[in-house]
Amino acid sequence: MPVDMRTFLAHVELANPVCTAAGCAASGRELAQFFDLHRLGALTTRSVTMAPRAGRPTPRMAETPSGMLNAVGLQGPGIDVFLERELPWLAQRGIKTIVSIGGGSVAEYSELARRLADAPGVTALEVNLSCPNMEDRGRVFAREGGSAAEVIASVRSIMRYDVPVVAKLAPDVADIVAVARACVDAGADALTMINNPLGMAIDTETLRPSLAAVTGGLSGPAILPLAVRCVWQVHAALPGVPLVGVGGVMTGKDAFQLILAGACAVGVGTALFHDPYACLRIERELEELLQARGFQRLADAVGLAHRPPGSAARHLLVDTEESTS
Amino acid sequence: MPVDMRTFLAHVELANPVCTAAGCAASGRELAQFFDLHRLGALTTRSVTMAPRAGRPTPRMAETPSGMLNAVGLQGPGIDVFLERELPWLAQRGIKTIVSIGGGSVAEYSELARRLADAPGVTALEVNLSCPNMEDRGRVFAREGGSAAEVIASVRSIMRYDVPVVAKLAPDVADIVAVARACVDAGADALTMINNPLGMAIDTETLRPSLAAVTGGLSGPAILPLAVRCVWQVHAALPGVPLVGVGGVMTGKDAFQLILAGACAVGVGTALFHDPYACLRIERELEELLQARGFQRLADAVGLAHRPPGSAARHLLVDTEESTS
Amino acid sequence: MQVTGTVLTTRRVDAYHALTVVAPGIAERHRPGHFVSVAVGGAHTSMVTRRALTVHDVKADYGGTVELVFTVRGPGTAWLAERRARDTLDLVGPLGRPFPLPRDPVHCVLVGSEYGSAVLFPLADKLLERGCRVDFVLGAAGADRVFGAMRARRMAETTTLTTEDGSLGLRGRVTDALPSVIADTRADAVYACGPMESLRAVTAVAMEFDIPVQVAVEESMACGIGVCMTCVLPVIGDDGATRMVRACAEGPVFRGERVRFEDVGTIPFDALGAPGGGARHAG
Amino acid sequence: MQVTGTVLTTRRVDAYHALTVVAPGIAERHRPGHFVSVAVGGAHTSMVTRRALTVHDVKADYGGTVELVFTVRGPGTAWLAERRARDTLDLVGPLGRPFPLPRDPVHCVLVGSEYGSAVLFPLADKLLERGCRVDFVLGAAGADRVFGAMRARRMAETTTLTTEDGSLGLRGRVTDALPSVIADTRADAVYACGPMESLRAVTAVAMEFDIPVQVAVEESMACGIGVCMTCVLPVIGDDGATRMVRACAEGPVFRGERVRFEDVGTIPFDALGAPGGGARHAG
Ligand SMILES: Cc1cc2nc3c(=O)[nH]c(=O)nc-3n(C[C@H](O)[C@H](O)[C@H](O)COP(=O)(O)OP(=O)(O)OC[C@H]3O[C@@H](n4cnc5c(N)ncnc54)[C@H](O)[C@@H]3O)c2cc1C
Ligand SMILES: Cc1cc2nc3c(=O)[nH]c(=O)nc-3n(C[C@H](O)[C@H](O)[C@H](O)COP(=O)(O)OP(=O)(O)OC[C@H]3O[C@@H](n4cnc5c(N)ncnc54)[C@H](O)[C@@H]3O)c2cc1C
Ligand SMILES: Cc1cc2nc3c(=O)[nH]c(=O)nc-3n(C[C@H](O)[C@H](O)[C@H](O)COP(=O)(O)O)c2cc1C
Ligand SMILES: Cc1cc2nc3c(=O)[nH]c(=O)nc-3n(C[C@H](O)[C@H](O)[C@H](O)COP(=O)(O)O)c2cc1C
Ligand code: FES
Ligand code: FES
Repeated sequence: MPVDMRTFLAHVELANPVCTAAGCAASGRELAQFFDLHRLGALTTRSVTMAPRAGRPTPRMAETPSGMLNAVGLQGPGIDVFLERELPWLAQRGIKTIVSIGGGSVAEYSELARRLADAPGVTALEVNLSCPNMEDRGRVFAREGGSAAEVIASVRSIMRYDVPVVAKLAPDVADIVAVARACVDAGADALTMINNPLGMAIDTETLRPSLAAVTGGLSGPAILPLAVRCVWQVHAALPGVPLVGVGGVMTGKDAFQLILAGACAVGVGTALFHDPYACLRIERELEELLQARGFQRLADAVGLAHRPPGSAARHLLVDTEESTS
Repeated sequence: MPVDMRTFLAHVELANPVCTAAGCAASGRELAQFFDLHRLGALTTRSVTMAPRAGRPTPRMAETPSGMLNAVGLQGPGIDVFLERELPWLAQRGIKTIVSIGGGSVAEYSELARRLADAPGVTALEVNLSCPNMEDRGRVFAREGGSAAEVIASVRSIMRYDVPVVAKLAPDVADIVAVARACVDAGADALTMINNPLGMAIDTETLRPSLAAVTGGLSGPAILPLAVRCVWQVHAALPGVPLVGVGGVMTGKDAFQLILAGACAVGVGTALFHDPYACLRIERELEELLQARGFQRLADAVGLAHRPPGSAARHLLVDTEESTS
Repeated sequence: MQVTGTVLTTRRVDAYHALTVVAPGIAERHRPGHFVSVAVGGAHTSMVTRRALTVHDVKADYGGTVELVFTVRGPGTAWLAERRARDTLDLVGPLGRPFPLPRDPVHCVLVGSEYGSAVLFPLADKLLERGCRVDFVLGAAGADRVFGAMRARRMAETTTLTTEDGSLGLRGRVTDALPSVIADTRADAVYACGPMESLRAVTAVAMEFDIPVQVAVEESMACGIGVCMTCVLPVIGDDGATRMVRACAEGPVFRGERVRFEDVGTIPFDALGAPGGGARHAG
Repeated sequence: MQVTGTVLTTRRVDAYHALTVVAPGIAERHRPGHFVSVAVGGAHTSMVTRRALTVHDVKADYGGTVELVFTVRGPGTAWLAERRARDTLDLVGPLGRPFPLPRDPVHCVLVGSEYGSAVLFPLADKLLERGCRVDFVLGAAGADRVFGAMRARRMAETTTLTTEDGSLGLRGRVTDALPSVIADTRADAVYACGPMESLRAVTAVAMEFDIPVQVAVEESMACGIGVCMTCVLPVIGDDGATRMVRACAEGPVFRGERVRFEDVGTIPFDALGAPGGGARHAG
């Protein structure tokens, strides 16, 4: 029997939990050459900024053990072109689209929200809080509950009530739960975890940093244990908040770990660089894993690893009840 | 020509920069079966605690992509047995020994320092700040500059002036430089970075956390980019402070990255689990890399990647001067 | 010691894979009960920990070979199963504390479950050399997982086989057969290897007969050389105190009655250094 | 598309390695200038990014094969060099924008440096099919790194070889020989592949002769399919504005005079969306 893979991101239903991660699927058209984007849980856009951005100089990439560093610097066409060309292309095709936004001040995030508030085709708004706050010496919003909350409160007040606002958090903090709580208190309907922790590599031939930008974001399987831990901690503290688990998901098993930790959806980033079909494969593998373990619904697996050891798994109890009735 | 591999940890000279990382060489005797411990830059002990500790239940280990999680829980015999049996064994053999200490309160760290203050054979004292502060709801000292500084100030005031006090920091903070600065201001003579970031894995068969302790410390190559970044940032901010780079060092090239980022010594942990001879191999590989690039002294490579791009490398200028004289 | 060995032969033995590896230094120093740790995944692998495997057989060919017998569990053993003759394998060993051997030519029952049987054959060789009588009890879930039945029959006075599904020998577990074997052979000692649950039951039987039992335990290991402290289990020392000891360094062989099997996977409250209680007894 | 291809043959060609891989879907859709990306390291590798390689040769055998020619640079290409016949390779392709072909039977000079020559041979085939005249200029640091000299001689009207150490052909670089080849052959167009510095110089020569030049650039790539934005370089668009465009999606083939070679590795201040200046021109 097929598993019911539907999931809810706040009140928005997704056909399945496997989404692309922000900034890892360009405009959508690139992946559409490989498969039908309707098969995604949702496509998350790159983080759209007010002005067009040329991004950082190259080299922007360095491979690290089971991971990679990137310093793209939010290259993108800016909100005008996004609204003119990128979003309509997705909207016309009815592709579930989580629009990610990035800004350098509360005002910029708010302006982006305003521009997107009436745009058709915004399934949810993801607020990338891993951007430097230009009004606080470039300190990243996600590093500090207060400024993160300010952004979320403003964006939430501007966006239409029926579009969930999702705060995207980074693991480079002393207490991820505190930042998560601040965002939820400020009105975030859901949370995405994790953005890239900051890393660095040095080229031992040139004796210089491998990236032109010196430091960059670490992604890929190396960070999966950090993502699982963040999702676990936040789900334990805020069990009612929908979580999108992101970070190092390469297989259905990786996605399953995040779901058992408490994520109701997962984002796939670096895996797309290796395998353009990664989302479809991961979704299939996840369904097979659920099926093999007797799950009838994905929803029954969300956060299941939190149940006290030894307690019977709900999904199996349901099975028994049905077979004895 | 062989490279001069000597290095200084504050005023203490080490014959070479490659040390074992805290908690990864047990009592020293285990590795001594494989090679002569005098060939280490220094041996770092496990973090010694006041009372003996049985540690955490098993499973204590889970493999992750290019890394592993551990939750050993500072199992060890306690300071009495350490002073009676473990330290003398090392001291009698004249093995350079960095003693690591761990505590649950400022008082406990201070008491450990007092017990070690007059013990022979303490080359340096490393303060493992990744322990839960029992007086602050279990918040880890390293996560907060204030409590880290309190520990360091107290330990520094107790230890003999000629034994360097080294603060060991963890990357799970919003601003590693702030914590580093707080420790240095409180009297730390050097800093070790990084301890394990907190991670987690879930067993997709049992649907439960893989570790009995639920979360655990991530180590191994996966975290090398985090270590390089922390060393880089702290060296940039506090160029005069000696840094011990730790995290994911498996090869001489990895060690070289940390040295170019600003470390004057490196610690090897997880690599020892894979290769008992790892420290010797890494030292040899590092020397070969330095030699191939024309370095005469390890010291000339420390922090070299910080020089402005295009500026001539000091170590090569020296070469030229000598050959033209 | 660390050895880069060359795979000499590979074969399937029912549900198991067997690799013979040329590893002179290890073969020479090997005693029954020792294990080796194997690096898996090759260059640039994402698998950072070694895999512990006991040595099934040691031969003098090519300067010394060891045979490893294993079941595919996860990615590391799957990689091992793909090795072919002439591939190289990075081994560290011999590791651990081997089986203590009796001075006198006593009667010994060797009890193996699943691939745990493998480690008993070099032991049986040594026991026979010393004039001991050897009897085997080998068991597994099904016939294809009972390891070494033929070889056991050739070496031992008697060999009793058990399978849980009844597909070979007696239906049941090794411990269902063990009491009568001990009684029939008037055994003086038991040696056992297999899953923890099986070792627990074997130990209980031996204790009932009041004869010594040596068990080789299996705990998840990251280093195998005693430095990572991940492989611990609660064992009672000569002084009566329970300590969390390392399966790789103090073990893998322990006296069965010293292992607190019911408490494996916990820190017993009375263990030395246990949170709360144990710490006070210490120092 | 993604194909799990089987390695048919492996060979060494001087300093290079060549792999022929059965990959029907890719072979069929391949146009000169396309590249493929190869997964390296096998199962459970720590290498997460693919390696981009141009296709040297396409044959119809076995439903379609592609030949890859490469030099060992780091761990990924080292792994590729160890592949043997019958191993499988995971390829994605064909990728990128191929060389535009002239409508008319014009005279073309094909300039290749190091392994950059490889991509020019399928191009030469197509040009010859269309009745173009083809002349080659191939160069490298030394004789063993000049790729495809023999094949070039068989296909082209003339083949000029250059090496920096003078070990083969003229001493110097391809651009030292290029002007006279263009003049002698009355070339109408230039196609080039090789390191950025070589492409810059080739473009300068072609511009001097006022003939069009198509260059296939090489930038460090993480995805090869246009989604990661790591492979960008500054290119001038039809509207005269400079944009940071993706070598994998908008390239790897560009009109030479449109590439701002001096600014590769930087964000030119006048690029669309550049910090400070460029952003204002946008929207
Ligand atoms: C002393 C000793 C001797 C052993 N002898 C044999 C033998 O002869 N034949 C055989 O088939 N198996 C033996 N095992 C078990 C064998 O080590 C594991 O099956 C193997 O490590 C699993 O690796 P994997 O990659 O397949 O699984 P994974 O689950 O991917 O392994 C992940 C990590 O956990 C560790 N691990 C997982 N399960 C075990 C386990 N049961 N014991 C130890 N470490 C584990 C691995 O070493 C690795 O670090 C022995 C174990 C020990 C401790
Ligand atoms: C379109 C294109 C076609 C190419 N065709 C060929 C070819 O036919 N033959 C050949 O020998 N080489 C070719 N290259 C270069 C080849 O991709 C690199 O040499 C190779 O990726 C290096 O991998 P590595 O593991 O050996 O080195 P590493 O330095 O370990 O690679 C690390 C990472 O950097 C990337 N990388 C490093 N150098 C380059 C580079 N020069 N170009 C692109 N990515 C790089 C790798 O993809 C990988 O992600 C081509 C590159 C591009 C962009
Ligand atoms: C090349 C690249 C670009 C990214 N761009 C963005 C972005 O624009 N906005 C954002 O919120 N996250 C961005 N991310 C972070 C990813 O969305 C994701 O959180 C992270 O990479 C971890 O997931 P992964 O390991 O699956 O890649 C980017 C990551 C990469 C690798
Ligand atoms: C099993 C294990 C035990 C450790 N014990 C300690 C410890 O007692 N004190 C400490 O400061 N760090 C301890 N660490 C952290 C290491 O010293 C080191 O900082 C970390 O593992 C990163 O280095 P690596 O990747 O080389 O292992 C331990 C790490 C591991 C894996
Ligand atoms: S496996 Fe590391 S101490 Fe036993
Ligand atoms: S390599 Fe990813 S966009 Fe070009």
